[in-house]
Amino acid sequence: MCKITEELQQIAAELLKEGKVDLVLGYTKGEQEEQSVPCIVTQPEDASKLIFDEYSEKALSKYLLEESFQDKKVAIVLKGCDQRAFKLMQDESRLGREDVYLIGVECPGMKWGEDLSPFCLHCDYRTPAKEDVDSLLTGADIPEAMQGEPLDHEDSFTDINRLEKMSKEERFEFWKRQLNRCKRCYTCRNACPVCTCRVCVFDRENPDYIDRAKDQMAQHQFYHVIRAFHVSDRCVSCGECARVCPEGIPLHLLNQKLLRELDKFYGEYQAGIDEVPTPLSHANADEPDFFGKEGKA
Amino acid sequence: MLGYYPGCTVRAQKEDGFEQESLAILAALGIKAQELEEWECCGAVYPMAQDEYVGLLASVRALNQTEKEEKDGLLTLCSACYHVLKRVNVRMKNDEEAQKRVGNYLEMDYKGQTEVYHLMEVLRDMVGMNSLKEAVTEPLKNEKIASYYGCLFLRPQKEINLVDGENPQLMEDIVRALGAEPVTYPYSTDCCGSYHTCQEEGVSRQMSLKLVESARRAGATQMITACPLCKYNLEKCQESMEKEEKLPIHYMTVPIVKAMGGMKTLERKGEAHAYSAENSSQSSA
Amino acid sequence: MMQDTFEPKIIAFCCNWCSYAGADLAGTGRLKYPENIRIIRVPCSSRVDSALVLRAFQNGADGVMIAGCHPGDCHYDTGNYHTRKRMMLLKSLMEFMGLDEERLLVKWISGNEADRFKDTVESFTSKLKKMGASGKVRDLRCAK
Amino acid sequence: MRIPQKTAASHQREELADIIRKDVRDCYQCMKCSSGCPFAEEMDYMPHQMMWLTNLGLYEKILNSKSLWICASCLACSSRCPRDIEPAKVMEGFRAMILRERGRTNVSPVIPKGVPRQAVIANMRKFRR
Amino acid sequence: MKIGVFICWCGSNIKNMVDVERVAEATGKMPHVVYTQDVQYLCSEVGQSDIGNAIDEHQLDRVVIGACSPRMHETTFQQLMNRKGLNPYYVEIANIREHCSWVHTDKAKATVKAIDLVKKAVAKSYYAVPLHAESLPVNKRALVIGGGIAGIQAALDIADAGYPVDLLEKESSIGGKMAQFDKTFPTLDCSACILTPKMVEAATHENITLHTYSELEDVSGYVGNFHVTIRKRATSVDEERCTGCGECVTKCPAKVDNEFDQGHSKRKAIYTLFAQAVPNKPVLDRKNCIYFKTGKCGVCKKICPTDAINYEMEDQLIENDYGAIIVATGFELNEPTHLGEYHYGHHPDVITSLELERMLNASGPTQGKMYRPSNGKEPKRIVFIQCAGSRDRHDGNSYCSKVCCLYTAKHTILLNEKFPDTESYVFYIDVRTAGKNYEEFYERARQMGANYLRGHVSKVEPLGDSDNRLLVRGYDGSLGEQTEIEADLVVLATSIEPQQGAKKLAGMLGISSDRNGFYSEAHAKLKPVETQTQGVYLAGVCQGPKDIPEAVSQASGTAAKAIVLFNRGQVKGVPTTAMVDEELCSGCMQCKPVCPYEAISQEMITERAHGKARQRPVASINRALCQGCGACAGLCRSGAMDIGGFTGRQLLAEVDTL
Repeated sequence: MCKITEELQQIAAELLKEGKVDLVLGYTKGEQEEQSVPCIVTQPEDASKLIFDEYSEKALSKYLLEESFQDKKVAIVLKGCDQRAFKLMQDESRLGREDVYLIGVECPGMKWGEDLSPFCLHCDYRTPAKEDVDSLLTGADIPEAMQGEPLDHEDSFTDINRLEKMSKEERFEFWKRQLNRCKRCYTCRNACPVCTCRVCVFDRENPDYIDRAKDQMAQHQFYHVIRAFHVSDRCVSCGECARVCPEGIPLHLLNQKLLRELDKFYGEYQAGIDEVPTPLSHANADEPDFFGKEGKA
Repeated sequence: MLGYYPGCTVRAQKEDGFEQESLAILAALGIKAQELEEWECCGAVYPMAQDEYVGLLASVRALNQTEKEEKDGLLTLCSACYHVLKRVNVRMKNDEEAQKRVGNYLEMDYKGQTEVYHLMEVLRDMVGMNSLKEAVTEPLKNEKIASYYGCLFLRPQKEINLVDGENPQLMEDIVRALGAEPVTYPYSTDCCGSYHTCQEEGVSRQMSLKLVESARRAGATQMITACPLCKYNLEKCQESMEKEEKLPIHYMTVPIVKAMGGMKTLERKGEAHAYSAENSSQSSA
Repeated sequence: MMQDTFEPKIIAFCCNWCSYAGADLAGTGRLKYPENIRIIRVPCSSRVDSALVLRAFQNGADGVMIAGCHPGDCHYDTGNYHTRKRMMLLKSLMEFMGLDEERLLVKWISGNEADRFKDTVESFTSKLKKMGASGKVRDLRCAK
Repeated sequence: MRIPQKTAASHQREELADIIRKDVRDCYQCMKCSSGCPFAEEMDYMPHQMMWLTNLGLYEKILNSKSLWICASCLACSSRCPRDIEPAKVMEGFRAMILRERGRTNVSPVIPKGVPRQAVIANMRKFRR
Repeated sequence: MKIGVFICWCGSNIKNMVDVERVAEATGKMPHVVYTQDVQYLCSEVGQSDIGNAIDEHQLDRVVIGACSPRMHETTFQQLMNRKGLNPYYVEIANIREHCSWVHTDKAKATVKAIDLVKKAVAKSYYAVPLHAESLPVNKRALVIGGGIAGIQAALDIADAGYPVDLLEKESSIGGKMAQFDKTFPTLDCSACILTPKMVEAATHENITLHTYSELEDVSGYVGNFHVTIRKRATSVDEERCTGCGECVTKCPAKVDNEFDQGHSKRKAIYTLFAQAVPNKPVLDRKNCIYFKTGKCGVCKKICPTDAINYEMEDQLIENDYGAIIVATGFELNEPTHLGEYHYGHHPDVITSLELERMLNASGPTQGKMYRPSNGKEPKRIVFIQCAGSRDRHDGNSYCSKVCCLYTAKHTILLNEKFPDTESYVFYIDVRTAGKNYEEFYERARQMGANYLRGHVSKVEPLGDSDNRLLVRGYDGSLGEQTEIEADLVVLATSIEPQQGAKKLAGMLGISSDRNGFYSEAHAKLKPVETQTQGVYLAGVCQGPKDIPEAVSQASGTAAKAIVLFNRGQVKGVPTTAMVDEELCSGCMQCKPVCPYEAISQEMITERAHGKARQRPVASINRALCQGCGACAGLCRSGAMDIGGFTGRQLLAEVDTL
């Protein structure tokens, strides 16, 4: 058992025993060896179920918005990206800091199939800042690829570069192949820790932006463009959206592409680390004008 | 240890003593400078055309060489070398296009890291006016000295950044430190006629004469400069005068050497400095 | 053959204070431009969101134009700064997805630039004529 | 003077702009350049007139002027120009145009003995490419 | 829902290019459309009554008009709706004239387009919501920031209209820059003679409260309802007790440079700004006071007959509510030390125009005598340099300071009158005399002997002679020659600049500055005294260089704006503001920084869910501030934010019809 898991179980047991929290939200081993799943522990003796490993990918912070977590004192296990999401929810008044006990964990990098997730290779915020959490557990076994400087965006999301080099028609065909598999099951939206609207715009009947019954390319395009937009500057780069897609659509490339553009033209911004407002919530005269005389319009 | 860039003018006019005196003054004041292992002519003119890069190459080589030799900066005496080296350096610091073009051509990555110094700058910033004053053994009590900088040291002020280009006081401060009286005179920041001395001799003679007359009217007993060409022009315009009518024109080092007790004294002091430096470096090793 | 008869459909969102007024002035000055454009009045170009633009394409628009005040002239001070930021992103995303981003035109047209309005409509129309009909984002639900 | 039918061609104006990267149109003729030019007495066109000829596109007059070669780039004008046009740079631009086109100027450099080397080199570089 | 569609011919303007009957017919088939009609002139009496009758007859509740641009007649039709008891936002206009009949040449295509446009308007009207403008009461009290001539004028005008005004001044006396001047152009009135009565009037006016030695600390609120905190700095002199006898000033042993005289005289540490200061009570400058520096002295306290000196006095914070704020903070003069070629700061005989102004002033440091600061002798030859730091992109301000040409002409006239044997030379770039009687004034200056030389001076340098005179090196464009003058005194026409604290104040008031730091008016031509922030107005040089009459008329303009606001008694917002669907809003407040009017704030609402009452945040719109741009709605992810008259649903309906 690794050091973090050991300490985690200890803390969870103590918190529950002392009645400091009603429940602990963390991970436990799934049915398969290479799978960890969210788990809620309410009794000190169950604390031994909790683990943290390189398969603990699910962003837990979003559960806090659910009705069953309201009016309860919750302890939650957060790795870097998840803590960013928590911070953003806090900044966006979606939840308060008071009733939540944050157990920050050092993230060893999550698996992405056989390999390490490109998000993790690019991440320079694996571990939440000490002052942002109530307990911080470190000592993860860091794989070699995760040691040293994180990769540049260009080097971690190489698919974006590849796509950019294609012709327009090739790109269109690529996305057509990808998006046509979309069933609009909304798993990506549901998993995303920054998709935190009270009522999602796609669940509204009027205006009917999307017809759930229609399985059609334009509908997919609409959904994915707007989703990417809503996430863009607020993305905490956890990689959940692409990981949960049952069809394996690389839809994270869309918001990562937007992030790259935002960084390029308006300076780097990391949601959940840098202060709000996020880049799309402000604009000023000094920013580049693409649509003036010389613009690409 | 500073790198030292003699430049062709100063080297060619060795018999003037400017170089020898300058290095002796610095050595006596504890400043060490060593000639670069390799250097070539700076080009003498800063290329003003914004789309030309060839003119930058020679200077960049010297600046880069200074860094390679791990010197603390590059010392130069000649006005033209100082002007060109300093401006090329500023350009290399700020112009990305120049960095790219010159870098590709010379196969080096130079971005203006080296600092360029002139003798007067070293006296002000490394020695200090108080130390200079302390080193004066024979104050020049009866001298009224007019300082003439020459355009190359003054403009463009933003790039050269040596003195206030319209109201310079550095050489005046040195004159004060030597116990002499600085003279203020009109036209002191005007041009002496520069290289027109080759082409339109009359033009430069007339302009230099205006300067000399102005200084004389203001009561100067001598004029000093750090520019070989200015010195040449200021002297040349008085060629036809009787000896007693002439206003003596000196390199700025001449009164300094005199006030510090002459070359012999300076050389002795310099050796003492070198000896103590060697000793201290041995003891620390 | 097709190109000669093809009439593109253009939906234009025009800011009430500049471009809409510019279009009015083009009318007052009896300038002539192709009939393909349909103008929707918005208080400010920043009122337009990506969903509206996409919906227009879904709905069969061959071109969408968003016209606002010149940067620095916004009636509301900063609206067009938001527009250019948001629309730059939308255009790069469209480009990235292989959609015809050039079918989305963002243009600054002031209230006295009737000529600029006319020129813009003319050149955009002829460009779209050359490009042909847009099929990539069309929503069959909306087919009439 | 009658303004000729053809003033400087746009490619010539562009060439100048490329070399100097300054907009001479900004000149409002305050004459500060001419008031402080130490060479003014020797010039056929004053520096501010050179700027004006530039604006009017009368490049021929400039290229044939004496002033172009009298200017020694002392930068007194450039350092004081309230419009940041840097007249010395504009003059240098015209000299560069001549040198680039012909590789040399009509002036043959004189090199007397005993002149400091910096003057010799500067003089050569002004008249020869 | 019953919709009536009316298509206007506009005489032949529409009818010639659009088949209006076909348009009416086509739109008549749309759902909810119960009545259609084409009319020759809808905007005419007849047209209006046609619509009115149709509304009555068919019980229409929405009206769609196909006519000229809504920018033309929208209000006409909205008023008609009002008269008919319908909400004005139930009328929708399709622009089939400017956007259709006038710009097209093919009648068939134009008719198709017109049908589209009217259908679009009908679709939009399906989703129309009734809108009302919010109105809020106005606090009928004005704050004027800055007690110079502009501020005094604005305060007097508002006070005369019967409304209370607070006049804020950071110095110890009102009067501003004008109090430092000797005479005023073009009439040569004595500046003090015309200013002092106004100062006294302001101080004694029953509706004006003076806050001198005070600065703005904080502003919140909005038009009609500003809440302001003023910091009144400690004067160390009890205003109530002090009689202004001046004993303390006479006996104070600490002498410092007098800023009011530009350093050409000394004042005491306890002092009044100038002889006619209002209020005429001294203040103690603690930085220079010996008691405050060493703890010893206390002469003023000992000598004061009314025991008014209070060393323990502290800054006071005064809070007040105002309906309107007038900004009249004036300007500063650039100190031209950065223009090295003019030797200012290196030679005492190079002075600024304001220094000369003080010298010429009979109550100034020399009692109106001219002297050379270097040796006290009377100058015989004076050189004026214009645009010293103005119109200078290289090392100054790129704009024209506007008043220098005239005050320099004034200086030469005064010099020639008072000291006939002095010579004046003026080096200029252009002489600008746009203003009533200004050209004549310039003429007079020349006639009286001033020598104007067209050319900018390149250098002023000491001659090095025994008299310590100066060599001015210029150019005379008329002679085409370099022209040098040996001068006794050189006067620089320095540049007018915004106050140092202008940016900070702008931040507090939510107004913007232009690239030069002057405050920006709301519209360069039509709203020259208003700002982007409603209820905040601009008077005087803080908005840009101007002369006294301009500053005074602008001040009266701001007063009129404030009086209009107070008379109306309430502020009416625009009806088409943003609105929040609280059901959808999660209170994320991403919209807040987008709003240019700071109209969005967070509010807690209570809602019952799962049997419990819970508080949750939502965005809330201040409808008095919101101008309805919709930048917030364009950003809102959930669609909770919308704009009245341009709701997401309405725009979507328009898109969908096309």
